[in-house]
Amino acid sequence: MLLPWSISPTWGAKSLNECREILGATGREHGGACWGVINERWSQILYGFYPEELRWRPTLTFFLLFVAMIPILFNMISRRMNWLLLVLVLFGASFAVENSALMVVVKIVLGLSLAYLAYTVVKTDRDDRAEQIKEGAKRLPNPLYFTAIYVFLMPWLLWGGSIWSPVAAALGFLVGWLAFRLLAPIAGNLASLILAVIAAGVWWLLLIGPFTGLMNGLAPIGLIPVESRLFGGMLLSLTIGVVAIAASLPLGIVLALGRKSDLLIVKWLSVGFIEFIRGVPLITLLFVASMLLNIFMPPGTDFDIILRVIIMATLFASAYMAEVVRGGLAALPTGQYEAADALGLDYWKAQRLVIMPQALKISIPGIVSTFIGLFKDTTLVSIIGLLDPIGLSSTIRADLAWNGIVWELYGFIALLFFIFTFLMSRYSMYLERRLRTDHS
Amino acid sequence: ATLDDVKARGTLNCGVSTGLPGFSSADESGHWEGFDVAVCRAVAAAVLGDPEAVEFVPTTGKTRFTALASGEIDLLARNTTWTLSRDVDLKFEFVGVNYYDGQGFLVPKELGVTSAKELDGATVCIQTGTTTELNLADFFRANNISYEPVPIETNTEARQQYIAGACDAYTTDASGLAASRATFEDPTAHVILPEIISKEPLGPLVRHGDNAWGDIARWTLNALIAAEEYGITSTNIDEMLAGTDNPEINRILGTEGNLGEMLGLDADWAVRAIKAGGNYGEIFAKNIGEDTTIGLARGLNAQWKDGGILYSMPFR
Amino acid sequence: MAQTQTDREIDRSHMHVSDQVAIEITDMNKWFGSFHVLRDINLTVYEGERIVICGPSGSGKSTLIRCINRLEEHQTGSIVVDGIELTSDLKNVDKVRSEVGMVFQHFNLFPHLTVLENLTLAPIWVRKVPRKEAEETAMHFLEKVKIPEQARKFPGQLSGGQQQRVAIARSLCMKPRIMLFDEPTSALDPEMIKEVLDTMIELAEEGMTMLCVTHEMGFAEKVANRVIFMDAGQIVEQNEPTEFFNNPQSERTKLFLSQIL
Amino acid sequence: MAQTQTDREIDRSHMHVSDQVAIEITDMNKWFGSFHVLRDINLTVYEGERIVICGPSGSGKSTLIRCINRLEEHQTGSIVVDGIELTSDLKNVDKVRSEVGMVFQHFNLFPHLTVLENLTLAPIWVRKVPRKEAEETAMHFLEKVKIPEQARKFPGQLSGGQQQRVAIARSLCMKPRIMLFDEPTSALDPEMIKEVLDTMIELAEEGMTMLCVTHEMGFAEKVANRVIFMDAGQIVEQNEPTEFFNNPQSERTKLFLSQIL
Amino acid sequence: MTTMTDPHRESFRLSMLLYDSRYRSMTIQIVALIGFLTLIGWLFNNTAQNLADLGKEPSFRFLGEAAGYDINQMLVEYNNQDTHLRAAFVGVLNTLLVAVLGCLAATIVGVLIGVLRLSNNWIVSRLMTIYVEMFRNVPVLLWIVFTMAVLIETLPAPRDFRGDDPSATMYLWDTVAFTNRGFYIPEPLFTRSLGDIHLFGDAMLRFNLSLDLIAIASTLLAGILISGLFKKRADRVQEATGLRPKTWYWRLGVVFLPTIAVLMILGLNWGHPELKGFNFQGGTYMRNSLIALWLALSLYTAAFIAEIVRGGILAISKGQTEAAAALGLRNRRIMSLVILPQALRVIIPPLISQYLNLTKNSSLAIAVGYMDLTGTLMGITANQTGRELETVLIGMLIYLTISLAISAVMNAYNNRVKLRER
Ligand SMILES: Nc1ncnc2c1ncn2[C@@H]1O[C@H](COP(=O)(O)OP(=O)(O)OP(=O)(O)O)[C@@H](O)[C@H]1O
Ligand SMILES: Nc1ncnc2c1ncn2[C@@H]1O[C@H](COP(=O)(O)OP(=O)(O)OP(=O)(O)O)[C@@H](O)[C@H]1O
Ligand SMILES: [Mg+2]
Ligand SMILES: [Mg+2]
Repeated sequence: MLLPWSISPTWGAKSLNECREILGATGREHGGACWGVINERWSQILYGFYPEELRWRPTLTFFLLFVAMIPILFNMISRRMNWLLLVLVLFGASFAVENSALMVVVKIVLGLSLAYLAYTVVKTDRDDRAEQIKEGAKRLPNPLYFTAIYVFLMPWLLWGGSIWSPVAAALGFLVGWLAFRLLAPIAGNLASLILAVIAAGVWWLLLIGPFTGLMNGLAPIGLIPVESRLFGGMLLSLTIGVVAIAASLPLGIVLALGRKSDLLIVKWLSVGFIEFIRGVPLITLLFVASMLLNIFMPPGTDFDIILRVIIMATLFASAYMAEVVRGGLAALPTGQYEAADALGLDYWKAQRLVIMPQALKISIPGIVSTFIGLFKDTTLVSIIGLLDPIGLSSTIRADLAWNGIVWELYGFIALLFFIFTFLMSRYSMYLERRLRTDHS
Repeated sequence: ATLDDVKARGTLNCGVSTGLPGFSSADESGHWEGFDVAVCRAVAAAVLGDPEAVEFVPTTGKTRFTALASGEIDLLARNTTWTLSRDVDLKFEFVGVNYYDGQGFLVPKELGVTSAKELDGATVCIQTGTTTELNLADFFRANNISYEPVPIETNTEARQQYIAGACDAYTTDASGLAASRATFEDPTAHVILPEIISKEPLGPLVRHGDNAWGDIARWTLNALIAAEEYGITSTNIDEMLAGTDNPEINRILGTEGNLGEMLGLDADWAVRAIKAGGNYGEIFAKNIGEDTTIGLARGLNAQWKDGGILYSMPFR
Repeated sequence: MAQTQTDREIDRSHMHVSDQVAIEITDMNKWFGSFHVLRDINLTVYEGERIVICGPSGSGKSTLIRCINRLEEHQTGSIVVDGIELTSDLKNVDKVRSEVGMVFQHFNLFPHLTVLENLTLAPIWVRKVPRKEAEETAMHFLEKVKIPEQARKFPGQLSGGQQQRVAIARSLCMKPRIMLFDEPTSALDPEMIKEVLDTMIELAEEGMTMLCVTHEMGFAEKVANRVIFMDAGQIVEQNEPTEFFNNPQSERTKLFLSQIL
Repeated sequence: MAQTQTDREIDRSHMHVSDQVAIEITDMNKWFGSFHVLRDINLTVYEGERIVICGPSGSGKSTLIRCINRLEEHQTGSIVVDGIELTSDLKNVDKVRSEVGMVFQHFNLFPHLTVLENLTLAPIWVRKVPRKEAEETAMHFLEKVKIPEQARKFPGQLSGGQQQRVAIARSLCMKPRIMLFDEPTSALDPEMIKEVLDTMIELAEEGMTMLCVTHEMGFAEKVANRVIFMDAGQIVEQNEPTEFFNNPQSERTKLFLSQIL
Repeated sequence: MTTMTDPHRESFRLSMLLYDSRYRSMTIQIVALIGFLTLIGWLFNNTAQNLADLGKEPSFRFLGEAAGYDINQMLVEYNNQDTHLRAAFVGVLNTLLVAVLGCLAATIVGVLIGVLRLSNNWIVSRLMTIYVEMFRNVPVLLWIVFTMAVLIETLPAPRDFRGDDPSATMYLWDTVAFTNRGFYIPEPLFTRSLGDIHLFGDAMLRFNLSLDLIAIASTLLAGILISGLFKKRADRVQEATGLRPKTWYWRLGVVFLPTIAVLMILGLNWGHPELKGFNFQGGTYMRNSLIALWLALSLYTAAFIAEIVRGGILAISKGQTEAAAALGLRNRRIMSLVILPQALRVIIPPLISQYLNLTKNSSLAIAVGYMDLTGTLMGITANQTGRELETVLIGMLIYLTISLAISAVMNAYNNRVKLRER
């Protein structure tokens, strides 16, 4: 029943009526899908209203996302392979941009480094690795650097605007780190940590404006800005999902540590937050995003709705993330804490160098599941009027040409989600299996 | 002030329906069209000089008021009924009426129903978050008959249920009914019942408290209506700019007087607004008029001179 | 136990105890909740001394040496390590911990780091040694425990004995003046016990101050200056090894020795 | 391994093998998929015999004894236990299983039941013994394995050695005529091995027919009538223990013995 | 415990706030508390100021005003002149209804599928895998709108039942009608009904309780208790003699016979749905929104429950089965005495968190127009009165209460059955 329905020669139709005519002409008045709508609107379901000529940007963003995730997700890939992939993606992307003199140079540079990396990959695979290690052969930088850069690159690529805003935001961390480095010997760790946070805060709140202004004056580099309302479809779901998960990770870690802490107030604040968020449906949080968040902010602030949704989704995800990380922490034997203590590492160093790397690794399957859940839940934003794939499906049906189309759209959207989440869940299962064997 | 914000931003944030055929819908490249959309474009043209300088924010019945109240949008042009409580209690300012509507019922012909009073026991589809559900409750209570409400979020879903026979009747503003009926496979198999159970003056609205901005929106709408009254169309407007012997036209077009300046705009604000999509009549005809698939008659929305109640305040 | 003894003879001349005090524990008491684990502990350890602590399970041996680098907090009395008193002042705790190395029963290596990284972690982050220098030190100690070739492997890829030797090397990399061992061989298969004990004997030969909880009496006889017997949270008896084994004073000690020998 | 030997001397007079056949395995073969685990096994066990099976890992020892109470199905040949042939007839399987007790490497106690409930479960549900009687039997066997005081605890609250002794008692409660042991001590800490072996030696003294997969050669020497050496799915050699250890015939046996002794 | 005695009695220094473990935790906590209070204060301040600017002082008076809208499905009586609060109560009951129905169905389907997935039959286990993957990997909202669309588009409308040659017919001797508005099934009526009692007079929570229902329920309950006594007796006999008497027919009898008798006494007959006017009248009417929501939520959740059940059974190691088999226990007994008691411990906690999820997901009712709490209080009420802050706040608190109640049950159960270890 489903199969004959879906095999239907309506790919080229421009409206539902045209579909009906085509089907009528082949003698199938009833039954028969109208695929014209997918043909015409598939890119909209993927990108929403993102300007067509700029769609290479989100595409590149998500390719790069994959590259940025590699060092975290697949630790069997060598550094060289990872950098090779990155350059490959960039090289491919450089063809999507129209040729200018600058682009030609970029292409040549990328091409050359591609060739060099490919050569070294082949070479290292052939030569004895142990030999190289003994000789102290230079390793490429840790690909996690790119992951860190990506955190700032992604919003810039998606939303565009001056390059100096993400750079300035990143510099805030640098300022904080420098402050910490300089102050730690003088003021001690905890005090300098607080001061570093303050320094970074000062930078972000006060100095970032003048800095970007200045740099924009000096070197106005930037991409065409794209308003977030133009985000839609899968792009919207992915953006909300990825940004919220990434942002919720640090928050979740803090909450998890808070929940495990023996400081009663800190513990109860964390528990209260986590249980509150987990106790209410996401849709109520989205109502808060759409109806209340601006009321909570100082008069005059106006986050756009997508940013508000991302904020609430982040809070939502962080509660779940906290539980995942807590599970990871619980799985670590106490001996690890004791060994770190005995070596003289303080609390934060022990967390950063010993505990978290292990706990997070154990938590990756849980994080992936949280992401899958969140990604699926992003469809709820259609209820507050955002045009995610489901929201778009009703917008498309509001078009006179397609008024009345149901199954084709739902089917297509379901398929898209299925592909994404199925692959991710398979990956997380694979990880779980590997973690199990790793441990025994 | 909103005007400064809009100018600084360079775009007008305009709330529209997520999708209502003829009133607002987006095509595959994300270009918005429709009767409500045209109001946004006219205001954008008047204020910013570019009818394309609009960010359309799709809103649902639920989210529209918060979007406006929170400043996320500058203007809400989404079939919204002007009522006292919305004006006073929700703190909004309706700048006029761009469509005089009333709530009606759509039923399949084969039911043989000729009056809404015969709908005792019927299942009625209704969009939530609107005045319609209150009207509906009032109507059935007043006539002491029962009904089964089926609340639905969007027009497209309501349509789906109605067509499949999951509701006996669909109630919403008559314009919406006509618009929906127009897209049915067989529009003639459905009738709109004669009872119009409410007055639904639909119009654009802005927040309370920024009267200058409200004035701009109000007078842009008036300019569109007046333009039709005085025969200014997007095609002949350039000739008329050369000067006419009707001082009111000249004042509208800014060739006489300083109305634009009073509004805080330049002299040919109205010219741009009219050029954006034509005068009221042109907009109506192009989006929902009888020649479109929606096929609405002017009815109440004809100019007062033609027997309707459309009446622009004088430009003076 | 025969297989755990080595054939080399320890240089007993080093065993002469210096009169510099390394650890001084005075009237120390500790409770877990209402359970009195350690009672009135008085113990002075001189620099270069090698002390073996034994006693039945649950007698508080682990707790005692964990108090010395403040993995546990004592409640009354005082512990002075290398002139620094262990109080709630965190700075003192940090100082003491970087003077005192500790080796656990279950090695507690960091499984996500290579052997080399395990060894350099603390020197780099606590002692602020440049990485290169830290790695050199690490390789030096790895050679000392005879597994330099395992530097790039992960702990999970090593045998238990190798892991324990890495754990010892990791402590040594911090150049501690005192080493604490908490049953370093009890989680090991018999064949591996020997290699770990050999490593420890070598350390002893170099004159490191050592406190070792162990039931390897062969080791005690060979290297200890003093054997301490604990029971029910108290130090019941302490003596020079040959005396201790051949001529135990208290009944409890006799009973205990009869069980384990 | 020295510490696993007991000082008691086994009454060797019992060791005289009766001529009643307890288990008769003839030309038995077994495959896992295409992997031939057991090849042409022929084995006769007489009542009261105590047989130790040893051999390298993966040689099929576990599989062999699991075939005897049909936790695994054999494919060709026959296995007759106590006169009952193991076929796909479920009734026979049930009969055999209630005659044959089995003790596993990992104890496999039921963690949700108390020790006493673990012991009485099968008598009550399989043998239809009244609870009171079942509990009396259970306490009797718990006393035999020297932990009557643990009856009301849950398995998770016991040490490994205690758990294994409970597992032995659980099998005994079914009053089996044959006991199978699959490496009963290999998951235990050295101190606990002794207590479990003691229990097994006691059983042996009472003349129970036993098949035991183990690498405790001290145990084999002390109690076995016969030691069977398996390799690659075949019985390579079997002999009386002293002969087997001092004078192995095949090369493979020699190699194996040189590794483990 | 003894008190702390510090031999040196240092005088208090400011740096001790940070570097003395006794004070440090206090310092951190106080800083955290101050930070938290500042944040809360800041939010409150902003909110107050914004609301003042909008001229909307927070007030809960709207709850007492007439709602003005109708709700199609109400478990307690309600009309559009009742208050918003009453409307919210109707919504809460609808939420609970779909949650309870959903949990029941999801458990049954989920357990079935989870067990079948472990089946040795390749085709069956594969089919179940497909089911699980299909439902897990597509957003629940999509399933809800999809199910609704299926119901609306594939089932006949009531009007198709009309006429001399209707294109649709009722089933089961004209007692059941499946239409795209919902399902009409017979409804139990009692000729000698005992009537209702009215609880809570005129208060917001007032509702009617049917005495018939109470009578039937208490008979059934009594029957179950007596049947429990039979089981106890069987246990005792088994303990004494070792043999277990067969009692299942007794047990069935005491449960059902008295109940049937009570039904007869009350004069049970069935009210059949009949097509009258626009709709079927009589009988029990389950709206398509309820069915769609119920189906979609329970099928979706069932996929997760299936995985939990499967995991729970697999988690009980093969060793347990083998040990039990080696003791001579039969398969059925192994399952009931060894595997299930252990598997349940593993299954129940995640199962209950799935119940939590289902309950929270029921708030998506809004997508199919089912009038639950989100649809009434946070939907129409919020929209008609413009009281977003108040309605969302109340709504969240209600959901939070439900969730916390479920978690409390979970924790209580968990603590009761936790395996004892040392
Ligand atoms: N964190 C703790 N909380 C409560 N009681 C503890 C804690 N740690 C240890 N104990 C108890 O303190 C007593 C002494 O423990 P400790 O580990 O010092 O003994 P031990 O002599 O090292 O024994 P073993 O030889 O078994 O390692 C034991 O009874 C133990 O149960
Ligand atoms: N269920 C099974 N399916 C497939 N192969 C199996 C299965 N069980 C065991 N094997 C294989 O059969 C061979 C014999 O296994 P068995 O467990 O009998 O060896 P063993 O002699 O007991 O070894 P060990 O001393 O390690 O316990 C091994 O190679 C094992 O991998
Ligand atoms: Mg200890
Ligand atoms: Mg085996």
